[in-house]
Amino acid sequence: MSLTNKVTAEDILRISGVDASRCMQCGKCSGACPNYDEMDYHPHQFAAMVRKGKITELMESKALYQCLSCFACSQRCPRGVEPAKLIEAVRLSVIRQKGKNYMTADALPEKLDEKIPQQALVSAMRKYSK
Amino acid sequence: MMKKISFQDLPRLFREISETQTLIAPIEKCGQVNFGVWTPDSTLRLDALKTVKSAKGAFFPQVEDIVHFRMKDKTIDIHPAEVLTEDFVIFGVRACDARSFELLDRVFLADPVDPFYAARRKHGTVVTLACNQPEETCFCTNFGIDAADPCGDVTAWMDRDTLYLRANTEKGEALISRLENGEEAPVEDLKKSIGEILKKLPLNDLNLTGFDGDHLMEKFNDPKWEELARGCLGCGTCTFVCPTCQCYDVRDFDAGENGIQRYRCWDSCMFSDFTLMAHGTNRPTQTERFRQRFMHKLVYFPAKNEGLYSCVGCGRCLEKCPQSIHIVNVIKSLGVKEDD
Amino acid sequence: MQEMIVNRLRELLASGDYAGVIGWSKGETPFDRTPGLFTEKDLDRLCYDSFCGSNLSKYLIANAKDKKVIALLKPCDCYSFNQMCTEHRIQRENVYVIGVGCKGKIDGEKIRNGGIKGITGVSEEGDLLKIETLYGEKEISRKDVLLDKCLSCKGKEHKCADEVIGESEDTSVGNKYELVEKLDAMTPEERFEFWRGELSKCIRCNACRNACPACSCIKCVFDNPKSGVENKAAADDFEENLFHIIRAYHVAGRCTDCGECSRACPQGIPLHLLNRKIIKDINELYGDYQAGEEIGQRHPLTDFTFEDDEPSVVERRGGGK
Amino acid sequence: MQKIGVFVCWCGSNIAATVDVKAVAEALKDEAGVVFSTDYQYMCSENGQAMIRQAIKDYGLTGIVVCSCSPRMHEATFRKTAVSAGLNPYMVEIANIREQCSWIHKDMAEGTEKAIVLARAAVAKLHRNAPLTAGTSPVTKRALVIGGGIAGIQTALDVADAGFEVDIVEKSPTIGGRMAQLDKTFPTLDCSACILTPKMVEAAQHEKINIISYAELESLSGFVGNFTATIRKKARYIDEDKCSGCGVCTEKCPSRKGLDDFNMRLNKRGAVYIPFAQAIPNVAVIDADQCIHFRTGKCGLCQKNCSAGAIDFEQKDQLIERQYGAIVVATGFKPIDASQFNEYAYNDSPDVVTSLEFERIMNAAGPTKGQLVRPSDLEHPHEIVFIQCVGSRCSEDAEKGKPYCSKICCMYTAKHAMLVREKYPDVNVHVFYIDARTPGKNFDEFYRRAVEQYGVDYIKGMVGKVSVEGKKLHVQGSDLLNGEQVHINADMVVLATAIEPDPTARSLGTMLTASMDTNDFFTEAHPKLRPVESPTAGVFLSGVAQGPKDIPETVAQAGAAAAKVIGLLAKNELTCNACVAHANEAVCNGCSQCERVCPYGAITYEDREIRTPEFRGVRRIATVNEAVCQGCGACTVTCPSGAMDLKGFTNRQIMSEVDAICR
Amino acid sequence: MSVNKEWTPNIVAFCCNWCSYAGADLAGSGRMNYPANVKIIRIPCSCRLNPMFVLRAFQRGADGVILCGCHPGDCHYSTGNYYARRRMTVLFSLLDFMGIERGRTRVEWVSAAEGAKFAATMNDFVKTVTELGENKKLGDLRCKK
Repeated sequence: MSLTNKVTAEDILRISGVDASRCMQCGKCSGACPNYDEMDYHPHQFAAMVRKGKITELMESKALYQCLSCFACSQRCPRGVEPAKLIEAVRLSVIRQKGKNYMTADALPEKLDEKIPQQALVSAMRKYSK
Repeated sequence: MMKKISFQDLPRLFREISETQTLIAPIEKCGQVNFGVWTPDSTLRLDALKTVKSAKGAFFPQVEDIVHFRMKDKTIDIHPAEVLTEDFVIFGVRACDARSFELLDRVFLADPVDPFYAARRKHGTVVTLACNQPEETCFCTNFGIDAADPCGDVTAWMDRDTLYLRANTEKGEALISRLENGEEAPVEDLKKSIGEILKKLPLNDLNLTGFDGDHLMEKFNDPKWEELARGCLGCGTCTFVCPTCQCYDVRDFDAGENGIQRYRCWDSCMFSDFTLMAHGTNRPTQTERFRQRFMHKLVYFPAKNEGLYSCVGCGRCLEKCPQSIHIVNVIKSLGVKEDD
Repeated sequence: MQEMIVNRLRELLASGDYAGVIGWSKGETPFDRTPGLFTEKDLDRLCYDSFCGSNLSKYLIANAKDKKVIALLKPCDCYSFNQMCTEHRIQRENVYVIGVGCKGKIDGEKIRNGGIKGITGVSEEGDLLKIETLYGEKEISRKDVLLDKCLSCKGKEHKCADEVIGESEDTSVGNKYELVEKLDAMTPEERFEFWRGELSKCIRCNACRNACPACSCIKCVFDNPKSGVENKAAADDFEENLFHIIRAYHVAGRCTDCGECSRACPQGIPLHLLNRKIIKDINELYGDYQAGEEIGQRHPLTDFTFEDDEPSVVERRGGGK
Repeated sequence: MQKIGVFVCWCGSNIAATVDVKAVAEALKDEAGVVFSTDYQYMCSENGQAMIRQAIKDYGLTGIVVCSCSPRMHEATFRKTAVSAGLNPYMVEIANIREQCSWIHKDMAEGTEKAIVLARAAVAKLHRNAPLTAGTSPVTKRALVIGGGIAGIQTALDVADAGFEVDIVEKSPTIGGRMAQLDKTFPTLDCSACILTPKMVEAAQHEKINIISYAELESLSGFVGNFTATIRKKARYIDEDKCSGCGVCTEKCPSRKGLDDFNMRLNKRGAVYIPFAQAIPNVAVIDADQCIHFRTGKCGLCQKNCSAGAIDFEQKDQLIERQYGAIVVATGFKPIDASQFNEYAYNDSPDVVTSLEFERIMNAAGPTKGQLVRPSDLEHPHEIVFIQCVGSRCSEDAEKGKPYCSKICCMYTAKHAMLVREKYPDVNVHVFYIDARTPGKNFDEFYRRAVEQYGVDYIKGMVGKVSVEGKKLHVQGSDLLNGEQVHINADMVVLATAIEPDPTARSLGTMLTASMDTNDFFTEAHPKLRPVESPTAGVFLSGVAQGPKDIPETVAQAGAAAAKVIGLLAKNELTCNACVAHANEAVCNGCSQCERVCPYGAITYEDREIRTPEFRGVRRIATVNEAVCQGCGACTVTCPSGAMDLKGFTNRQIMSEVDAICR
Repeated sequence: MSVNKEWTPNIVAFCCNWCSYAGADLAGSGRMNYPANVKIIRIPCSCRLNPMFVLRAFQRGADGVILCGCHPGDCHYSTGNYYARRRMTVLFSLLDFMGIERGRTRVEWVSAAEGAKFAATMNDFVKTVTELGENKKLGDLRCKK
């Protein structure tokens, strides 16, 4: 995937309102994550990588679309970092890149899983397809 | 010889006078009329009957430098302030204020003569103005003052659009000799009409019997002082608007590099620090201070000055006292009652 | 109302519990109302009418020290009374406060300044004042000659009365900060000129200070030779400014806005505007505060919050150019 | 008129390079009152000081101005010099012509001109100086220690050993505090009770120590050296003098509903109880809320069975008023409420316990007699998960938890893990941690032993969720080092809950006017240099009341606080600050404004007989307690009449400086 | 000594003993430059500054007056600077109301560690007051040279 615009840590801070530097890498977020095993990058890594400016890697990650936005990580975080918002900010950065369509109705059946709430799919469609 | 000038031409006359000497006249500033130096931009208010402060400031200013000291290394330079050497005119003085100058003369020109006051009296020309519309607070008649025909170097009358002037002294003559001659008749009419009003003034018949040196202790010990003084705030309004109050204090101001300036300023016997001495004050209560003021005006002064009261009945204290306590209350309370 | 007051006073004084009543008596001119302490025998001299504008609360400092007295206080005077009680200048238990009804008091000076001269008598007929003068009869609307302080009336409630006699009316008109705001909107030069003009009239008679219930110091710094700033007359413009700035500052937070300073000033200087500016600042910066609202208040300058504005707020706020 | 000497210091070239010191000395000769003026290379040197002393004698100087470095540097030096020459120390003024002149200006003319102005200002001020004598106040030679834990006990013992009376006020029925609840202590693993109880006994038997248990400070007034405390001794319904601590009453009591606070409410106890076997005083106490007699008026079994006749149902709270010279705050801590962290299922399962509860479970004197069993079914656990940092290290704005590190959890968790593994090698122990913080003597070695020797499974990462699944607790956490999520079916979960100051600390702080931080820990007077003193004079800090610390640190700090207390009580009187506020009674209005702004409560009012020329009689006058006044001057500005002035910085002194500077 | 040079303002800086005076000392030890026309008066706490002193300084020829104290929350006496803050706000506003230039008065919190801030503050204040020019409105003619 080629990115038309370079996204920086500041952009993520601006979009999410979350200061990743407050993270102390305790891992409670990842400990709480219900979809941990599906993700290539885990919530605590989002915080660490945003801080290091490795946004491109995150934007290209699978984890972006594995995150259920259940907010367990945000709820548990003792330092108010709210990884879910970080992930969402990275996702939005991807969406804000021009000319990409990430989810089509055709791809939907293979994603169907009885554990995934319908609502998540619906909102994902709304966000990631054009 | 009567002279006259139309109101229209008055500014011209004022300009002429002010070219050679300082001209002091009733001037309105921020809603109040006081005697001040006239300039062509001033708002002249000859119609104002009573200035807030009396005219005495022209001869006895509220603040006046008397001497300067300056430390130089470890020696002291002394420079007495200079007395006035230039002529000035004070215009529009009313009969009461004009009389007050005579009273002040008795204090400042008596031995030892006050050089600052004497110089001002010498160089000042007083132009008085008859009172066309005396007010309810006026009681000058009680002191033998004729508001229809005041004294001074020049006496002036305002009639509709013309000012009539009569020189009473050489100084006065010098000031108005160049003016056009005027008629006597309108002035006589004015005097008559003013006289009529003066007769109707509510405070005309104050009974001053007993206010003299002979009854000094009787007045001094009168128990009514306490109640009379109860409302007195101890401010100096009455004394500072009064044309006859003449007390002053001497103070130093340390202006640092510029040395020490010794000046005198009006003092008020109403103030708690009046005649304060090292041991404290000899009139610790407001009642005593209050009594001092009126005893001075109505008893001590006449006792030493052939019965001349140190009050000219201008009525400023009646108008200005924040609590309406004044000399008329005192005269009526302590004096002989009509029916006694 | 006067009759009701006098009758009630007769009753109270008959008990023998009180040394007298602080009230007003009539004087020589139609406007003269002189404060005094009245006992049972001279109650007939006591007067209460539309000319009793002066604030008598300050007399209680001297007159209720070691004896009990009755005081006649108008609604606005009550604030001063409470403030002085807060400052322990008056012992509350020594004063029986009769709140007297007030529908605005008349300013004699305003009648005179309106060009009515030689006044020998005044009578009230509803909202109309009939004025007898040496030069004939005149009429003037009562509303036009109310004391300035009545135009910023604080309301008809007596904040400290033990009992109330008579009806009161709120006579406030418009925004009491109007003049302050007008000055605020001027350039500093204009403001400076305004105050120079006004303060240059000052004759340092101390009427403002001595009439002020907040200026109740036993010895004022300006009278105290040991203070280093004692000063009897303004020998320089600066001293006129100094006296009035410091006076306003010393009563800051304690001034109830009773208006006695301006009422007492023989030169008509609007001194209350200085105090009112401070009141406005305090209300805006530290929350609404009315000095003398109740006894025992802690005034804003003896208080703080951690979040107070920095003094530089002065540079940012308000009008001005 | 003063006779003033001016001494201009070169400070080598520090001043002389940019200030013409000779010109300064010369210019000052012309100042009014200056009778001697000179310059010297180093005024602070012995020679320089000798020169000053000589000049004071030769010229009969009444005051000196030293133009030198900052008064913060050498004011004290020159004051001593003046004193040795017979001058009052407050007749010395320093003109700071180094830090505030020579060092900031490069131009010699400019620097010299400014130095002259600064010197003149000092001379002008000195003209107004008056000799000041610092007041003194007597010291009551008794200390009050609030809190009877190890911190309070240690402070009390040290102070008492120095020969001063000490009262310990303890709010619970026994002293001992948190340490008494512990099983073993790290890193030595010695028995907590074995080292604590001898100290408790020592305190109880010390002739200088008076233990007031089951009591709280009710009110406090006064100031350093002269506090008056009112202590409320709560009714325990037992006559302490008669009770022998035999324990018969506790056995006979039919009520069994009370929860045992000492055992972290893990078990029930009777309405009359002795907290633990070694309690001091070893006296029973009746819990009136549980007692059948108090609820129904019946029962009274304890009374019937007490051979000493110590039961007194009529007993009332007792107020004790006593004077103290010093107060030590040793109020300690409590673990935070774990129920707010329900992601760890604390509310859902009795098998999720806090560390202090676990401590009781492991303790031989605890509810399980030291047997490691699950609280739910009293079965032996096989998998135990410890979770670190529960409620510690949360962000300031977090809804729950504390922003600080509780400091002791890493070590006691290692201790617990080790103890479990030693006693029960069959039990698997997992520790979820963020960082293992082990600074301290033998601490890291201790932690490493847990890992290496005892095979404790340390997992770097946090637990995200604990859920109850049947009899098991499903623990889900992350293993950050291995990049995986860990799932453990545990039998027990132990939460290393954060510690927080005892809830009574806040109100105590207000009572003592001792400042506290946002977490309710008492603030020290200086974080580095005065760590055991509160900013409020005479109030000292001991133990966790000041901040999280372990036992050795607590004991060390307790000793340090004791040393400070001894230093204070050893004095017969205290020298007060000489630059204190003073109200001129001749002009004081008694208006109370100054009282309102005084941060120390140093101003009171009294009706005083006044005799001035204007006034004779009694007036309300402000009075400054010179022992309490610290000389800030807040009162002086709030005083409209100028009655309140600050000695050493009077209105006129400061105005003289202003005049001299502006002229 | 004062040769003919262009006008420079006379500045009085009141510094609290514990923070700002030490901050000024630190500026000195750090050899940080600020104009010589700034003269410091040591007061125990910013709350010791009486408005009278401010006016006195203007009377006697100061062109600017600045108060420096501990940062709010850091007061050696715990609350002094909070009172000072209110007092000076009210005073400055009143002076402004009387038409005195706002820039002539200032309050700045300078800690003992902020030597650089002290110097910078003084430089800035001198600049502001220099732009305002001589203090004509609040001076006393008798004290003018």
